[in-house]
Amino acid sequence: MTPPVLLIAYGNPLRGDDGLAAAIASEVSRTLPEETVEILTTVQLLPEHAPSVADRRLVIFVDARAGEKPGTVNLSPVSYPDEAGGGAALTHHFRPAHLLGLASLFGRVPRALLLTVGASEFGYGGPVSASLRSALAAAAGIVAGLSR
Amino acid sequence: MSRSTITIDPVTRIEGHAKITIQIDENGHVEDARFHVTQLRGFEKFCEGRPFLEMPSLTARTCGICPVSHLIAAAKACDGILAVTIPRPASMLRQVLNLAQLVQSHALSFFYLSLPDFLLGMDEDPKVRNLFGILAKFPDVARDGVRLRQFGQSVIEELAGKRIHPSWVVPGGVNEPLTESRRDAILSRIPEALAIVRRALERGKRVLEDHREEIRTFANFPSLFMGLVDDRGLLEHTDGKLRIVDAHGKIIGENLDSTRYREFIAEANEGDSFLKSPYYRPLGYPAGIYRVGPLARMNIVDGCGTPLADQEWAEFRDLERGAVLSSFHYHYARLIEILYGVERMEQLLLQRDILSKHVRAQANVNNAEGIGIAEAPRGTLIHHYRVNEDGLVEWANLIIATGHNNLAMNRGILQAARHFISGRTLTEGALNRVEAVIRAFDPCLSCSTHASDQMPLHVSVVNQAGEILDQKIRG
Amino acid sequence: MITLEDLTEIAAKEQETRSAADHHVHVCVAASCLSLKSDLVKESLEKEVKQNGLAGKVAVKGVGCMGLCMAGPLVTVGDGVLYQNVTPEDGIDIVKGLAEGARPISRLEGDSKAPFFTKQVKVVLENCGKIDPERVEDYIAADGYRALLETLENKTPVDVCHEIQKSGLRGRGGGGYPTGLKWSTVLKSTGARKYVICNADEGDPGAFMDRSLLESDPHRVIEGMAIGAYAVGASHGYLYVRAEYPLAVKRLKAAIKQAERLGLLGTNIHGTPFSFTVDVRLGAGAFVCGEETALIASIEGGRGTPRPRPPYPAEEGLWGYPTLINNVETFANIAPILRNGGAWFASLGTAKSKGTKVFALAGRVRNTGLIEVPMGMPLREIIEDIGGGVPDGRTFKAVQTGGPSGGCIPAPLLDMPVDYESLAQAGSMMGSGGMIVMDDSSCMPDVAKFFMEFCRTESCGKCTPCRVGTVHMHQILQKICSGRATEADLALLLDLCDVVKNTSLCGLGQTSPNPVLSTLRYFKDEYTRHVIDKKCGASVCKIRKDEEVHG
Amino acid sequence: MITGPRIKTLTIDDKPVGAREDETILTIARENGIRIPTLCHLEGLTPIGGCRLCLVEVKGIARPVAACVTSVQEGMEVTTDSPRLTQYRRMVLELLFSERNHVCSVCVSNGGCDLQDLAQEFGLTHLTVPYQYPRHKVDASHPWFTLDHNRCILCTRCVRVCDEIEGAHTWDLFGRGMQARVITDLNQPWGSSQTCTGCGKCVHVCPTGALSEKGKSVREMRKSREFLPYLRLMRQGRQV
Repeated sequence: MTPPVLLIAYGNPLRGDDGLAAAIASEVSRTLPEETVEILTTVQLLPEHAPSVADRRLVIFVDARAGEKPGTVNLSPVSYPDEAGGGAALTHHFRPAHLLGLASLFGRVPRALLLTVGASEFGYGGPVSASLRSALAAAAGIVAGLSR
Repeated sequence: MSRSTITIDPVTRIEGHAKITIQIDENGHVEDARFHVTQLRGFEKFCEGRPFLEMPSLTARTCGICPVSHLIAAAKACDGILAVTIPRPASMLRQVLNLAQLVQSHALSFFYLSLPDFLLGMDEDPKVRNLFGILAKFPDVARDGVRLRQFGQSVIEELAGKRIHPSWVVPGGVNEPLTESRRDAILSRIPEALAIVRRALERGKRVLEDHREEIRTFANFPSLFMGLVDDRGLLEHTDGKLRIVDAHGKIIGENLDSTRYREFIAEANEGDSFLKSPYYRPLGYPAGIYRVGPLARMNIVDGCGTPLADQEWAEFRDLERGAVLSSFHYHYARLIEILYGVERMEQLLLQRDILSKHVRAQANVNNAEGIGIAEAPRGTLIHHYRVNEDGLVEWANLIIATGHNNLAMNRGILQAARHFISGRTLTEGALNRVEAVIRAFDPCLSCSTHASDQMPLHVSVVNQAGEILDQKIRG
Repeated sequence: MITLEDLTEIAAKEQETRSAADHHVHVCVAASCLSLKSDLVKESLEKEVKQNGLAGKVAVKGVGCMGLCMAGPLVTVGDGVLYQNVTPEDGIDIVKGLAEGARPISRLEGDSKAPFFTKQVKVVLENCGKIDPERVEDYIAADGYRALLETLENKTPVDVCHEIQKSGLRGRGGGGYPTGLKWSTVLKSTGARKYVICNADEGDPGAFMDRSLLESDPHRVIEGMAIGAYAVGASHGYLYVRAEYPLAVKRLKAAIKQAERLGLLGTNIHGTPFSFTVDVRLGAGAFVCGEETALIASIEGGRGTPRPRPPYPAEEGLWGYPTLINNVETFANIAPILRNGGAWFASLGTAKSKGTKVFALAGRVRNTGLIEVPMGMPLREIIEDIGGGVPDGRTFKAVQTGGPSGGCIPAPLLDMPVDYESLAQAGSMMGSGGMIVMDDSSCMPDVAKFFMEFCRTESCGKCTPCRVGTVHMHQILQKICSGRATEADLALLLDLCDVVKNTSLCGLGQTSPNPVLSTLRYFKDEYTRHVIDKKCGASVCKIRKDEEVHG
Repeated sequence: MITGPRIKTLTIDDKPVGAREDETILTIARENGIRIPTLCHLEGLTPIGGCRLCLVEVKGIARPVAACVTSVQEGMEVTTDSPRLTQYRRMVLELLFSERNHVCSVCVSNGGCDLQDLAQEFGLTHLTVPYQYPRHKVDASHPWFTLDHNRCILCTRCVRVCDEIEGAHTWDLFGRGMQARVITDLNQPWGSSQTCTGCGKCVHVCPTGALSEKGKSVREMRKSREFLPYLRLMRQGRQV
């Protein structure tokens, strides 16, 4: 049985706060059973993830965001096409909306949410900033709540 | 109008980072065009002093796009140092892995990177001219693309595990035999993959009709072609010997001993690029310009060796009397190779000894030098190591596919620029066509230089005084 | 067999020769003055005496360190006249002056009544500058070896330990462990044999107490060791001296031979069952070999690395046998204690720190050299009175004590007494006696960097925190001093200090963060200036211009 | 009269335990199912207390002590886990990783490495201290084994097993501080060693990929240390 909820945590854990999504995912995996939520952690979103997205009850994308105030947790709906339009580039600029768009090829497009956490340190190495710990816990709580 | 330079920096929708400079004379005619790779590669230096057994894993990290090709070339070079012939099942398993890599890489190149140009038009707005434009207009095609790539990746996973840089391929063979269940899992996915390729081929051939001008001008010139063939002269990506044919399709180098590649390949270093420029030594530089990759492979072989691909190959070779010269046909050749790849994988997986436990030959250092040649999706990949008596690498040289094609790509850009660019105008369509020449070769620059992220395309026309006359920024 | 009477006889004979002369000229021949060619001064004096026909009238003698090393070569005539910065040519004038009725040469004369001399109390250094370190007879004439023989004659080992305990003497190597207690422990420990080791692996930068003592009065240390051996039941001893002290080694070896010749070392000393022999072992220049377990490993022929304690050497030391290990100055205190009694010693110093302490006074102070003061003397007296204060119109900033394991004491604490507890409370330590005075031209992060570099290069490499932690700490200090450090670096430095201090295997690692911690404690503003303003107040650190601007 | 070692009682993590006086805290903790991380320690070799990972807190002693070399005492109250100890152990691991060039992805011992296991246990994905990137050569002169200083953590297990178990004392240490490294014979290439018996014990006690068997590719080197308790047992048997 495919779990009804898919959590896609993306970002590069080798680049500071970009590993925030993965940290949230591992926190969620501790609290929720495998049957409820499937967790996919990846460095970047890829078109090949589209088949896994289709036919879920809910897909939650988790991402660390530069440019947003560090520590702010933001939850927004995702739809395709989004405001930014269809979108041009592939690998590095592939957005959740894109994946949702491609998911339509493989089944029902699920409800999708994007949870972002504002972050500031994206240098090589270095763990997730200590100042983001409470945001991390809050985000994991929100994800867990949505998944139930 | 004074002499000026157009720079396309970086080129989009190729893997990696490069820029194109187009020089325009006083009359607005394209005078010269160059393809620069501007990032330094240091992998050969890393290798020095390390035990040769680490080379497959180490060099596979040259590239996140096609680590498998490096793994195989490196392992073969190490086989040479061990002086072993690896067991037949190991050889077949390496072939399956290499083909899976070929399929997924070609699928990326064709469906994601090139089809938008073909189906939506070279002149279409770049905001729409992408995979999502395809999704909107041709959803079935988009689905095929995603599925085919997924197929290739799933085969790699079944064989070598989930990691991006698998350590399954080792000097002397592979480190674990294939299990029956994994074999069957792969086999079960083959029919769908086959169906996708056949649909793609039909569509691809129809596309050709609409691109007569591109076929005529996209790096369409006589050159040599190089690649591996098996002992019957058939298509081969993992083992075999090098063959070189000329523009007439005549074999001028046959059964070339890979260990003596330096006798027929020389490398020129051009000042403005970190990429080496290899050429066929007997003809000198630049007359010895040759091409590698799917087009070259189709031109050198006497057939593919699988039934469906053989039919397509025959049709392909009918395009021209000698070798097929237009680099636009790289796309066509790529599709035939995907078909071959899926068919050949099935053939190999049905071999009775594919599940054999004898997948590795053990030996000590027996040769001070090892050369491994494999066909990466983009063309011939050469790994060459020299080790000391303890097996520590003293010197390493990697010649990658994009390097072989460097001279040809330069000429192709010049040709296309002359045809599509006239001094005064910087139209999107013209620039895109110049870029599309490069994309036809599907160069992998992260591999040739270890590039980082893509950056927005920056095109500028610069006069001799260095003033920017016109510029376009996109992305 | 040598007896007390023999000693008296030797002393009397020595006295007799001495009184034959009218004038006694002493030339310092310890390393510091020797390096300024005091040997040539002595030759010149001897030549002049001969040429002026004063042989027998004027006695020229090479003696040990007189203390005021900055003014060497030093020469004294009789009790009252001190000559400074003497050259060989000056020998002519000095001898001429003596020939003309003890006329002092005023241009050479120093003030022998200066506080530098009068404020000192000499117990350990009592013979320094007075006796010829190369002649055992001279030592005996100064009551040498009397304590040993009297002890053998009148005291049991338990008595000796009691006497030492009564004196309140604490280890002078740095730790300040009660010496009598240590001796009793070794005495109580059981073993087929026992050893005595004298730790003369003096390694603190700027410290030269042990070296001067060994060069000036080697027999005193040997006598202390022999008494210690008797007290704990050992029959063999090792003097572990750094190979960088060739003169000390030469004089020690000569002294051992002389003592053996007289039967002061060897079997059945003084006709008792007590036997004691001493060997010199050279340290190959590793600071960590000053750590007792590393020192023992080195004597055993192994790699000089420490091992965790317990077991302490008192129980399991050299070759696994109970071993008494004390430093040079500690052993040098033994003979006077036994000669004058523990109570006498305990009357010197403070309640918890008894006796005197030898310091090597160095750095930005007028009178640099070797001094000995009673425990508890205020730091200000040492620096301003004995040391003569900071020269060149500069102001005093801090004094560094305890070497790389110690810390810096700032000006506001100058009135604190110098004893084990006070120094520790101020974040430094007594250490072996290095005392480096700094004025306002010193930059404290730079000072910390200097000591950290020392610890980094001297780490033996056995335990992770010391081996790697000191490297990182040094790099951060380098960053601070070049204006490249951030506040995060400073925080990391503190983390590393904590880890290295609390997790290192031996004292070297455990105390290596001390110079950083103590300078941070008293001179935090200097660190923040380097880190935030990118400025070095003392203009010691070279901070690049562009960084200064962007800072 | 019984003259053997006396029995002491103490508590480890509040659990009362009994021990012979010649036993260490580590031994007793393990006997009672309490895990203390170690790296330089290996049962059967003389403990040295070098790596400092096995630090534990003992009530009444300010500094943590190394469990592998600290004998039990009557009434001792030992704590094996605390935020402070975790922080210290983590930093010790960080220091080890920063010291040499531990690149797991191309290491023969990837997946079978004590250092890597500990990093995983402590969730150590990044270092707060900078890498030192020293330049160390590989000694592959031995016909069967390879020494890669880049992966050595100076635990000296090789030195001890060679000296104490094999009796060859081929290995030793050279240099001090961060310049320290293991050497064979008098700093000669391993392959030219006159004393090495080629037994391979050093390779198998090595916690990382510093010592490995030739012919092993990335992720293929697995260490087997069963011989150590076996040899010890056999020797004890002979002594009885």
